Amino acid sequence: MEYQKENSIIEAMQLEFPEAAFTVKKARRIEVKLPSKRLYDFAVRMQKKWGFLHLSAISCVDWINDGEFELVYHFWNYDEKVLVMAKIRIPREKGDSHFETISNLWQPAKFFERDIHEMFGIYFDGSEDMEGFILTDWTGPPPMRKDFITREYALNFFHYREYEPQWLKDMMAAGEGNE
Amino acid sequence: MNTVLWIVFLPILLFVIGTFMLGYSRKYVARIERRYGPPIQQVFYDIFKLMSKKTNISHGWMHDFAILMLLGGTLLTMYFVPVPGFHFFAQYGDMLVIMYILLIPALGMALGVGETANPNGSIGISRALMMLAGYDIPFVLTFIGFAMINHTTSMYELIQVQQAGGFAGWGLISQPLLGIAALIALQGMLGEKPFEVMVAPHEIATGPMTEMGGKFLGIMMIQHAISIVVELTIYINLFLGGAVNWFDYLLKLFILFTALISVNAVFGRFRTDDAVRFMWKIPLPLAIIGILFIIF
Amino acid sequence: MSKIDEVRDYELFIGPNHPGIAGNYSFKMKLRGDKVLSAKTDAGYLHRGFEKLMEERLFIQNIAIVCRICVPDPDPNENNYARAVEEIAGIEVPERAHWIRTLVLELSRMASHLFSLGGHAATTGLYVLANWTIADRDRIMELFEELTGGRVYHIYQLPGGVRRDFPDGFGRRVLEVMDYIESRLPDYDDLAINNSLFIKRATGIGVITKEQAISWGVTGPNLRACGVAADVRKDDPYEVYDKLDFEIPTMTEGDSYARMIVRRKELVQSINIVRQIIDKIPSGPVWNKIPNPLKWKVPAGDAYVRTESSKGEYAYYMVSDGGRKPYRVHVRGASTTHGVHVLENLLAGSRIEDASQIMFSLDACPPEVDR
Amino acid sequence: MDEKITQRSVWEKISAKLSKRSLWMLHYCTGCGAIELPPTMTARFDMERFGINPMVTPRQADILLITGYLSVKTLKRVVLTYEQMQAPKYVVGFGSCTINGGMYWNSYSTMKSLDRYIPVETYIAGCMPRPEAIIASFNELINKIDRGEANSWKDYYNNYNFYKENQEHTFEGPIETYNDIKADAALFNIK
Repeated sequence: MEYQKENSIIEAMQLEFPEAAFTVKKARRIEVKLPSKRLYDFAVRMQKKWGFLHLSAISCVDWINDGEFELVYHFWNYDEKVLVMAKIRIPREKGDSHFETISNLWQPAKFFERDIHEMFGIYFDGSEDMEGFILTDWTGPPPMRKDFITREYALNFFHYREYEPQWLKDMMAAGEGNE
Repeated sequence: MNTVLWIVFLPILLFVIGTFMLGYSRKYVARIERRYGPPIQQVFYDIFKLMSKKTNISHGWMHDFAILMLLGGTLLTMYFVPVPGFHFFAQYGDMLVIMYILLIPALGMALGVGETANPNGSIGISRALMMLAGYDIPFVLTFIGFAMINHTTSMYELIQVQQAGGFAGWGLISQPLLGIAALIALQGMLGEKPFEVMVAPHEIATGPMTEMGGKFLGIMMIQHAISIVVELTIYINLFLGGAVNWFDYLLKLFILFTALISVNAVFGRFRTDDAVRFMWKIPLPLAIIGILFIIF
Repeated sequence: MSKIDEVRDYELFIGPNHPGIAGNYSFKMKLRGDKVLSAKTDAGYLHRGFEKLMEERLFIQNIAIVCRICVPDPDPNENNYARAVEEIAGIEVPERAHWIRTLVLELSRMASHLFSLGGHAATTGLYVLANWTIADRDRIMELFEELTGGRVYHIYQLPGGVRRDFPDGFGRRVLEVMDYIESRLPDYDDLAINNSLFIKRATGIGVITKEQAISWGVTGPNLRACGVAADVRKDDPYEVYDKLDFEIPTMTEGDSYARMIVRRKELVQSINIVRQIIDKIPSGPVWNKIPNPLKWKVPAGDAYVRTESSKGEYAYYMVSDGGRKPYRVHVRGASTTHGVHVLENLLAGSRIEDASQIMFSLDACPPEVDR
Repeated sequence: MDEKITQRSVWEKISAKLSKRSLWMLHYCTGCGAIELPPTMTARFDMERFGINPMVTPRQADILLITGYLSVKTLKRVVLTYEQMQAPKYVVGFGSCTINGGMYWNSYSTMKSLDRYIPVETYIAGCMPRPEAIIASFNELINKIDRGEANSWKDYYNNYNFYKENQEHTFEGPIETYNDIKADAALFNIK
């Protein structure tokens, strides 16, 4: 049977998280959609019970049209060799959105949460370190949010060297090179 | 009259020898690293460039003064170390004086670097002083042993004694333990690897030189060029039978320096504590055993 | 803490302008004498906003910029990007292209390992090894130049395959370079690995235990130096690694010296892999044509792809909303753990002389942290 | 320009001839171009044969090689570093990113035109330029020093207001630099 290993892992998880939606995306990749409240419990079980010792990454996606942020937690199991992507959605606020931290379980989460805080403006409550890191000299809005357009910002803010050779003018006149 | 000429031209002569030796060492190391390397007169260009800098930011009068103290201490030492044909001052000051004034440059550097208030510099200078404690004690001990055999502390007389004994009279041959101990201490005194941690670029951004630019660094490089010749000369005078003439002298300088930079090229550097431990574990017992042999 | 201790404590900035730092990065250290009490990393000097730039460019345009994320080892980026797009869009890749990609990845790993061996030795003052390995690395750079046209950045792996096939006689030249590098390895051993002074400097420095390594999220050669035989190439095979025969070298000490030995052994394994590839590579096309890239819409979906780069686990999370540009690409650089909290943990309690050695032995690559 | 060159005294000509043989480059990896520096420094290309050596601290350095893009955060450090260097000092902009933003032209984080912030002596185009290009540009710099044309550093002292205005615009506020450029210019008589 295809995906036997993955399905047996899903079965064990489904027992404790009946509300979660599991799918096998391909070999060694399991996707699970969770209500955001259950994530911390899920993470605890992942680490303590199911042996997913490695937190590979936490990704954040800004679904601006839905008014939501999606947080994707990638867990890896060294023994079973399976990756579980746990997806949750939290509401997208104008200021900082808030969510609970898992950095007390996994050290690597510290970096990812700090990074998401800077780039998206999601504050992880309970994390010991939410200071600025990469963007300490940045004063604008969180840049990875979809409503921040870097091209507009850069064109307005920075000085560019003036360079308009004849070939470029000809090209622009012919209507090329706009995209 | 002859003496006056020596006094005027000796610093210049030793400076030229020193710059070419440093240039030679850079070329030599470059060849080990499979590089072409800079021209041999490169150090001279460097010093000239530094001295012709347009701006020289100073960190107060102590900074300026300490740099002169650094150079002055080295020049003073230089006059007391006999070289072939010139031992005018050597008869007034013996080895004890030399050991004493050899410390002046290090103290001058400490004062000047302290004034720049750069933490890297302070760390570097504290390491340099620690290393000083490491290599100075074995070096002084070897000298004491030598003075005990020959019943003199004058470097000039020591040279005479060695030369009278021919090749077998050389300090390195007659007292091999002391000679080896002093050789290792000399490596530390020159600040070559593996005892280079006080000026390590990776660890502390060249330490004492961090805040030195322009003329300050230029004077430090002049001082370094003279001091390596002086330090090597001390070793030659004590253990390699001094030198009869300038050809003999330059040949011994060249061979001794090549031996030391060969070690320099293929080793990394000790940490400060390891370096001092090494100095006190190997050269120091060697020197003590050597002295015990002399006493009993 | 007594009053005297308070006076003796001081702060020292190391970097961003410091040769003991790999790249443009800095720490703020709190020191007492030579001992580091605590260290705080400061990143962002290399931040270019890649993830944002990718959202504003076409799928095909991004191939040119992804390789810039990790400078010493750019190919895992290209590979990850290409594989993520292929997974979302369901593009098939010809068999030969898989083999060529594996070859490129292994060559890139070797180049990066040679670089980091030299860099690591240089932090203890052994500049000769740095000169040798970096010059030998140039032989690999020349192979890249011949194959892809670029020395450092290759822009070679496209969704659907690779850009061009081997030039004539390329396989033979690859083997020659492999023989050359293999012949140089004993010299490296004599100079650094068996050098008593280097051993003295490197053993017992920056020790990570097995448990710490797993809970700190250490990956790659650094994890294998702690005794965990985990490697994405074996555990989560991609390209043709499941068809190749190679070992995962491990050490158990977990210190700076063990990490160097692991890299040294991996060089041998990579030479072995490259030889197998040249031996077994099938013939055929190298690229399945994709639709007109300027109008190409990748269907909605997401993918998480992982690569074993020379620094550790390298992963991309890509989301497409069905448009012409990626909706979101998250880059998980291998050094996001090594360069930040692993480094902070190891530096606390170490001595200042060893700070740069610890950073180089972890092979932390700041552009991966900053992106 | 020609007038200025003929005005040089004999001493200045000799000085240029000798100092061009010794140029120390600050060891500061500001961007990805730093990856091509180790090959340039080490055995294969060996720039030490031209007397060019990497140096660790800005006080000792003559050349500030900007290796690639500068994020605004780095730019602040580069300005500080540049002001700490002792004149004469030469800036070499390496890679397209220093010329007009290059690949990162629309990035919110990197500056686009280096010579707005510090005076640049030569540029090396390309992404990324090869070690040969670096050596070629150093040779160009050496020739310029020999001819007495490498005087862009004086511009920083003379047109300080222009540079400071641009710096403050990009840093969105005054920058504390620890160096009083105008007082230095008066003290060391730089015209």
